[in-house]
Amino acid sequence: MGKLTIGCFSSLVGSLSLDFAVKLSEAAVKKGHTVDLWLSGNATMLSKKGQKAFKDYSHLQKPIQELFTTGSFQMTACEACAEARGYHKEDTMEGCKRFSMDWYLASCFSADRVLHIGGD
Amino acid sequence: MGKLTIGCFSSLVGSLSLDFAVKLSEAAVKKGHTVDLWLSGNATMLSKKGQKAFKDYSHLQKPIQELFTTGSFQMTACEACAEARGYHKEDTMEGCKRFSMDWYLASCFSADRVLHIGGD
Amino acid sequence: MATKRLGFIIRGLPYKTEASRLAMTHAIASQSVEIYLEDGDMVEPVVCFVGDGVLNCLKNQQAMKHYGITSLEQHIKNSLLLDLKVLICKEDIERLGIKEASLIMDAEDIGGETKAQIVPYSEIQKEMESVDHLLLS
Amino acid sequence: MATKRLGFIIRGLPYKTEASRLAMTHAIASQSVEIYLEDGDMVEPVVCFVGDGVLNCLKNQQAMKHYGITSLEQHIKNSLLLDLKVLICKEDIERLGIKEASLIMDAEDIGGETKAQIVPYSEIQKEMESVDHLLLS
Amino acid sequence: MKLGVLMSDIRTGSDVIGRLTAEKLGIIFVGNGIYHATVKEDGKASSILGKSATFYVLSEDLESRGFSSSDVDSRVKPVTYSDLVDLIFNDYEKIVWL
Amino acid sequence: MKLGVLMSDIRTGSDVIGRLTAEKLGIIFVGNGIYHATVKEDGKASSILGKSATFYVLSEDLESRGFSSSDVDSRVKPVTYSDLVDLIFNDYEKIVWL
Repeated sequence: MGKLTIGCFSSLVGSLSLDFAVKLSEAAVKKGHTVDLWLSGNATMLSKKGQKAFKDYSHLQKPIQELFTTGSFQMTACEACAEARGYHKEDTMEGCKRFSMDWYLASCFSADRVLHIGGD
Repeated sequence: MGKLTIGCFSSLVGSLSLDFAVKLSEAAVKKGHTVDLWLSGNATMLSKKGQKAFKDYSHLQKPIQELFTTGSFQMTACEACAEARGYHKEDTMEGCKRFSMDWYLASCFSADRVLHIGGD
Repeated sequence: MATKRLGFIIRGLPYKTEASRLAMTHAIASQSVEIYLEDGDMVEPVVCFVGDGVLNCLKNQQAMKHYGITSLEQHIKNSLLLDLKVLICKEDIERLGIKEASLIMDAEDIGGETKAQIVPYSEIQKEMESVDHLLLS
Repeated sequence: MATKRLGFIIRGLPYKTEASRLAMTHAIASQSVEIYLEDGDMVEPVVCFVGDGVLNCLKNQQAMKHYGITSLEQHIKNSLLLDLKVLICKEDIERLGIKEASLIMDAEDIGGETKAQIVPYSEIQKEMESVDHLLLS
Repeated sequence: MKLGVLMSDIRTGSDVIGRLTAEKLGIIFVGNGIYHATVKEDGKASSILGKSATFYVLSEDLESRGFSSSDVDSRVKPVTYSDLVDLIFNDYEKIVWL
Repeated sequence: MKLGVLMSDIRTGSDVIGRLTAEKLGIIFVGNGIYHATVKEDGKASSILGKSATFYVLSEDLESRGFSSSDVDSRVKPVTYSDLVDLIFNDYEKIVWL
């Protein structure tokens, strides 16, 4: 079993890249792998708590909460990227960590595979 | 003097489309026009209060607050788009309104010019 | 008493950005715009799909099943149900090798009577000239 | 004790998405990564500009003056100051008609000693093969 | 119609511009559109500049990306945000963003 | 190297793919990349399919956009998210997103 680090920089809703990252994480965890999901840039939107479910918008809070319960998944948001968007510590979804960008590099250090989704 | 309605759907930070919309609004108001700025989709990020200024990220809160004081500028965020992203009424920047999408169409109705920035 | 016509011109693909989705939801929102307008004033949207945007009009989009989000198919049907004018560019569906049978042409299954129309680009250009404002995305 | 090499391959333009900016800030963050690693372990980034990405490397970017944000120019200089390896694809600057004099080749003005290198694509391909992980954006 | 097109990208949108016709057409390069006015790929200027239109480029976006007026194709006129407001209200009736 | 490329767009990225070489190359169409596997523009299949590589397409993204396996070019194999995890861990060492 291996470790997959996914870095996602894409905005929530619409681009579906974050949906892709979450679904890939689910599939990997299901097969016994561990996953680190790093949210940077506009992807920090996913770390905001209190997202309301509508049928016209992706709603990823639920699958992420389920992933947290497996113990094989961690999600961390870039602290500066979050603050720049007005997401403070108290705005953060339960279970989601916040660190500076070096956290992502450290996660890559020990990863077997890295998937960097860099665009918007 | 005319009325310009700008609809912006692009995400905050990075794409610079919101920066463009704000700078165009400033220039239009300076010349005596009035401007309605409609924020939909990821552009509702701009309506979040408490955005922290860093040199690596656009910081539009200040110019917008100044635009509000002119009385010739209003900014409204799409309520559903905001809620889907976890931005509730109490998260909204002072002076920014929230309505459903029909508000934008009504603003277009009475506008002399419409600029719809539709992408991300 | 005035009617302002808004041309929603959709050139983007259905699921990479929200652009086409939001164009559709805004066009549909014309149904409730009266609350902001004087009596008798109206907003009339027309929706045109051009370029890669015609790929929004394919049938059998299973976005709800896989990603839990309303498909563009559903939005196009909803707008036909509300009798919005929906135009699809003929040259673009031919260029992309799409057959009419693969396109959402009506909303009969939900009780709609209005049909989408496949028209040459020149017709869409005429629409663009006749509307009051252009909203391209 | 191990060193993992990360290849940041930048193919996007400087200011439409944050992609190239974030690639640079993450590469620079390698300077503080030790706090998360065992003694002697290291992360060594290499930054390669390819395709339209070479346009990140133009001098005189006045993004701070006009938009109040750090330019990519400043980030490239900062990474040279930290002695990161920075490669710029020769074929792409030739294709886009960019002269070496227009490119950020050093960070001497802020005390940097390392220089950027203009190299054929084949060199960048070799870098891509030798790094442990590829981070393309 | 009198149509102003704000062109914000270099790699997409040319297909749309190619087909657009208008009695009076203005193309204003903004954001990453400014490369159409400044970069000669394989020695050739952007094909958009061959269109029958009046061309402008937003100075602020030009300079943010490391170019100056002297790098701009002679068919394109640099304008400021202030000029752009006048173009929108005085010269064109409809405006689109590409 | 053994390189897996996740291709997520139809209008950009072909320049990067065109130059990539690898002992073992896999191209997996995801998101809007699935049009490479399904649409014949002007009667021609995507030029990417002419590359010496193994091709996959993500079924979920195919079906979300209104296509099914029967619409897919014969050179491309539909895979699920679960298959994709195995490809990433077993078949390729480096993965990039385009």
